[in-house]
Amino acid sequence: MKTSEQVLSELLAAMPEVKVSLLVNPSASAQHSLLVASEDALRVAAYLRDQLGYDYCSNVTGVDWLDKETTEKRKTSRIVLKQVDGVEQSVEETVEETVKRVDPGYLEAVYHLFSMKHGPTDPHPPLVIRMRTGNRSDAVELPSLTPVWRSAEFQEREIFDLYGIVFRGHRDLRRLLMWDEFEDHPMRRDYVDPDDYEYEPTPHDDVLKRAEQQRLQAAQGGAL
Amino acid sequence: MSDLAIQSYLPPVIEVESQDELLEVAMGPHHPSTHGVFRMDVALDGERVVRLKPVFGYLHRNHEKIAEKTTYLASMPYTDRLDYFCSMTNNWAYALAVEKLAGIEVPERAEYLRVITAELTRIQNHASAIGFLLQEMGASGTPLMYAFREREIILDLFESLSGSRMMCNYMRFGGCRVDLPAGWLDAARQVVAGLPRFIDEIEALLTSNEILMARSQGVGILKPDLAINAGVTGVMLRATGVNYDVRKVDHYGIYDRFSFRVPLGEHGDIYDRYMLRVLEMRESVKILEQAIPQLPAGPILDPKSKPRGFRPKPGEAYGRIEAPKGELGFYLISDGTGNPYRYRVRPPSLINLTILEDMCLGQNVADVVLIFGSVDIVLGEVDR
Amino acid sequence: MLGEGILKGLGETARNFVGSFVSEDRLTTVEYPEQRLLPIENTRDFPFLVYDGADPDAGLRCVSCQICEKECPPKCIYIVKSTDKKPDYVGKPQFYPARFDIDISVCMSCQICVEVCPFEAIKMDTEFELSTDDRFGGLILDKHKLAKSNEHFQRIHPTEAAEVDARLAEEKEKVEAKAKAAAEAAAAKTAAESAAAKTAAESAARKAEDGSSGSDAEGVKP
Amino acid sequence: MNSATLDQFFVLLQHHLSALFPTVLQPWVSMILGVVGIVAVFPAIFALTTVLERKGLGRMQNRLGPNRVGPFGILQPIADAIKSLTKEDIVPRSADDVVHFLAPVVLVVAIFLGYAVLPVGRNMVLLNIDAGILLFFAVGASTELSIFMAGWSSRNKYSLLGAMRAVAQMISYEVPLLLAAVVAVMMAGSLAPTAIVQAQGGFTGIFPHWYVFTPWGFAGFALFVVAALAETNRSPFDLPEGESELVAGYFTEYSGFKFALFFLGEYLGMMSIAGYGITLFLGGWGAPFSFLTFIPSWAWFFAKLFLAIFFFIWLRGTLPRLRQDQLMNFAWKFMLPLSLLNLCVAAAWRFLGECLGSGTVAEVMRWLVCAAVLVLAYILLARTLLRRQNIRPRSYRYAD
Repeated sequence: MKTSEQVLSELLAAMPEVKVSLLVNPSASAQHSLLVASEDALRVAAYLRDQLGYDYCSNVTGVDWLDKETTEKRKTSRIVLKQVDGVEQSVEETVEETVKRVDPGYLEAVYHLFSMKHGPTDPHPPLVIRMRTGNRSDAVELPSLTPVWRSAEFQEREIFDLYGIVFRGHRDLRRLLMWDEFEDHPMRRDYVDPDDYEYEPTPHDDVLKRAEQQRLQAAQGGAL
Repeated sequence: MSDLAIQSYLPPVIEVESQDELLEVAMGPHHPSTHGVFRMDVALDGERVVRLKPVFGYLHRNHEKIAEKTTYLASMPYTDRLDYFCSMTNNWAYALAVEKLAGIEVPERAEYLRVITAELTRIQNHASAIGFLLQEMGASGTPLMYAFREREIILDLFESLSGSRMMCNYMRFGGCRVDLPAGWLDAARQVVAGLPRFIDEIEALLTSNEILMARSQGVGILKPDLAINAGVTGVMLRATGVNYDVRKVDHYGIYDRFSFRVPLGEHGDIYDRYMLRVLEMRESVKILEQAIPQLPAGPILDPKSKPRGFRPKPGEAYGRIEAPKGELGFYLISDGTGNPYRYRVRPPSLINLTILEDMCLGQNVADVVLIFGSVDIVLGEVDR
Repeated sequence: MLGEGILKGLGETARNFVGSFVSEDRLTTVEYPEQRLLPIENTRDFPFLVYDGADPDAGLRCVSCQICEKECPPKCIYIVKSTDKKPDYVGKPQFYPARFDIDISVCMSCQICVEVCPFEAIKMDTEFELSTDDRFGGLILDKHKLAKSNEHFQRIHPTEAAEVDARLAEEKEKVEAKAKAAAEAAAAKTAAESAAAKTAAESAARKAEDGSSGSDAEGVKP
Repeated sequence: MNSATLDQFFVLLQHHLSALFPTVLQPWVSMILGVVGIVAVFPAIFALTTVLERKGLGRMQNRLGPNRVGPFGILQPIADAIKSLTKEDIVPRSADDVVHFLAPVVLVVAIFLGYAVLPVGRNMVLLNIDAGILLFFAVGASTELSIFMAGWSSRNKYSLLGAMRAVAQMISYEVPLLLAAVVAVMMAGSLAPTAIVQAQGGFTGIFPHWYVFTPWGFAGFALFVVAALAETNRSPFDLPEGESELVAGYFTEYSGFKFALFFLGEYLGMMSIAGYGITLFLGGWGAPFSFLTFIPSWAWFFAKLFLAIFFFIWLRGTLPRLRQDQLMNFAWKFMLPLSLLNLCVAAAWRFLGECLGSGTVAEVMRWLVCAAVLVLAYILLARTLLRRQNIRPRSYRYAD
């Protein structure tokens, strides 16, 4: 079976216009992955399944990469007008300034593919493909690969549930593990646990009473 | 890319005369045969199933989040609790993924111990799966009790090895936690010698039973192309005739050294799944008979691995094994700290349920229970 | 195919029916409170703290290093370190836990605390009849409920206890030998240089002590 | 006390006790004593059966079974009774409470009525009427009503499904049950249970003339047993209460004493139908060997009853359950043709007996011919049905 690099070159040879790049995995496992642009993903996936024999999508999962804030010191040179010896001159001057750069975070969907067609005769490492959303708040749509691999059906629902990636074209995108009324996405890195896990607005008397009290408190706090 | 024609595999649509006359039944979460807390929202036309939606999450505890908040080692006991029937194989899959991530070698003796415990696990899992399937079929627990009698003996072995019957927490990154206690190998040899008799007993009780055949042959048929596309693994997949056993595909551990065969079904129905479990038990006994006498002396843990302060280099790895229920994979991303950045379990139980709807539609309500039982799931793994 | 399968199955159940009367080892279950299964040596359920000697307070091996508290996966251990020190089994002053609680309603018996403990201070018990009528308080075991003697440990896990005892004895011997050598050297020095080298002897003794504490932390658990 | 007095012990007891009353009241008292006897004895056997069933199943499954209450757990039924009597009686809010209450009562009453004509020993039958068998089947059929009452009134989907299954199943199996019983009636030439038992009374050598030892009798008995299992909702035909599918079927919404009544009704039904099976095919109260006739007749009846119950338990411990459509197919496509054929064979048996005359050769000939017809029909029918459903043993291939 082919390595990720070979798959990449074959893909690009067949479909030169798609945006696919190789992400190198530095760990000992050396399972490199292909980063696929979301608009091309469905085509790439169908090609992988039908032409390259990756008929089995084993694992589908999400990863949350937070906004990365990097501070770096930069030296910039600029020309300033200065009074030098009474005459105004433009002088070059180096200024050191700290620049804060925020790399926007994104959500990632990772698919691990194997080939059953080539089966036990041809051992191979997983082919990993990844898709990234634009950011973590409003541009969280990705195309669903469930039409290509049915095994992604529940796993994409799970990602939607736990990470909040919206899979376009999924036939039944509902929460899988959390209940339907749940609001947050608990697997996100910045998810804040509730104080009291037992506290849920359920139709039990004392809990309802507590919920009412909290609501009143909140209202009073708001008024103050 | 709307012009793209992709062949998708979708569940069939069952035509009904009138949507109003359907009987909507919520099977579960408290139902005798949902193996825990699991719900199927079923719409019945008479006793024929026309719609089925599985509902998960009653046992959800966000295992993955817990694992991302603790160290690599501290997740090991939690893996026991995924598929609580097969803690040994869960341990192995997790250890394998970490070993891939950090490039740790496993000593030979530890590999043998892993194979022995994993195959014992497979036998007791398959035996209980058959027992539960027959329980669903209404056999008042007799096959289940026979299976549990045998399982009890195997669990005794696990207890004297690891200290616990079900929550073994036995494997470590780069080996196993403790070496065999005195006399364990003889006890294991005795247990393995008794296993063929037990399998014969189960077969005498069930295999040629006409009622079992009538109930299971031709029921819950799964086609191989759908099975592959839906990522079904394990016995479910091989019952359709697809030859795919991760032990043979990935050659993980030291499975190369043993001669064993992979039984394959043909029809992909419940009877094939039942028979494949029986045959796989026989193959596992074969592996055990080879592995126990060959067990070499030596260390059981890679000397470089340490219990505390384990920090693999940044990167990611996906490791998988053939667990009794299917392909169990762990996907880990390390950011160089002591906790995994991303920890993901690929649960075979959940993914094998993807096609539950496809298999059940158009069948009888009594068959739904059977089909569900033949998938062999554990809710601890489905919901995580 | 015409009913033989059913007859075969009936034969199998009949065989087991008769067999359960004939051979007792067929029966999986025992009548529990009256009959008990033989204990399996490696069995573990909840942790306990080992103490040497007769006094649980004085002989507690735990030095309150809080490693187990950090490593415990479900975080069921709660330790408060003491402010003063007391001598441990080699006579070296160590901290001790002012408070050591384990909530066994949370504990999942994973044994990781035992694995990470460098002082052989926490071990797994085999006591399983722990039901109480107090859901919240009754299952939090404090230091006194947790402390069990080394003899108890030797009784429930003989093999492991023997290994641990041998290792500790070796450790103690090493420490004592070192201390003795240091003392002798110091004595020789004092004899030779009498009052003049008083300060030097003190520093040598301090050095010996430092060396021993270093070996203690590293050497107990390979 | 000689064996004849022992045999008639209960009859004489009833006679003497009723003689204490004025003559006008005597038939009434004697009747009431009989009723009290039945109402006391059979529920007692039911209590014993529950514990024996649990212990027997336990032994088949290599367990001990109940062993806490009393020596060897024999007092378990008393504990169960106290439990079910003290449990809360829950009626679903939307249930039809009158029908919900009536259903178990109707069931138990109907089942008890069946015992009126069951001969449990020589001269030991409450109502010796000529159409006894007819009465039993008529009363037995009315239990379906109570089951449907229970399923309908509970307003539970599982109950309703269970009740629908139960009614379909019981109506279907009524037919082969009756047809299987008819052969015995035909041979004995009477519908009275006592007459049928007496017709099986003689001995050849040491062996009795039970109908089960003839080809048509054996086939009729086998068919009767299968149909009886289905009538009483016992494994492998326990679909109406199929636990793994329908939770508890038609009595899902019953608790406490009403549930216990259902339980009682079910076991009493099982025992009464076993009693009729014994009466029709196993020689009723007759001894199995001529040299054992000194043992009282009622002892033989109850011994046979316990054997029958044990057989029911044994089946329950071994067999999985059928599916609804298979159950129906089995009744209409297999049981019905075979029982019809069995009727013909029984008629032929009688006819051949008259044609061939008596004599060992003729007897053996008659036996062989009848047996051959039945076995052939059984094999052909079973083969065809299984082949049509594509059910066969399989072999498996391996990949290396």
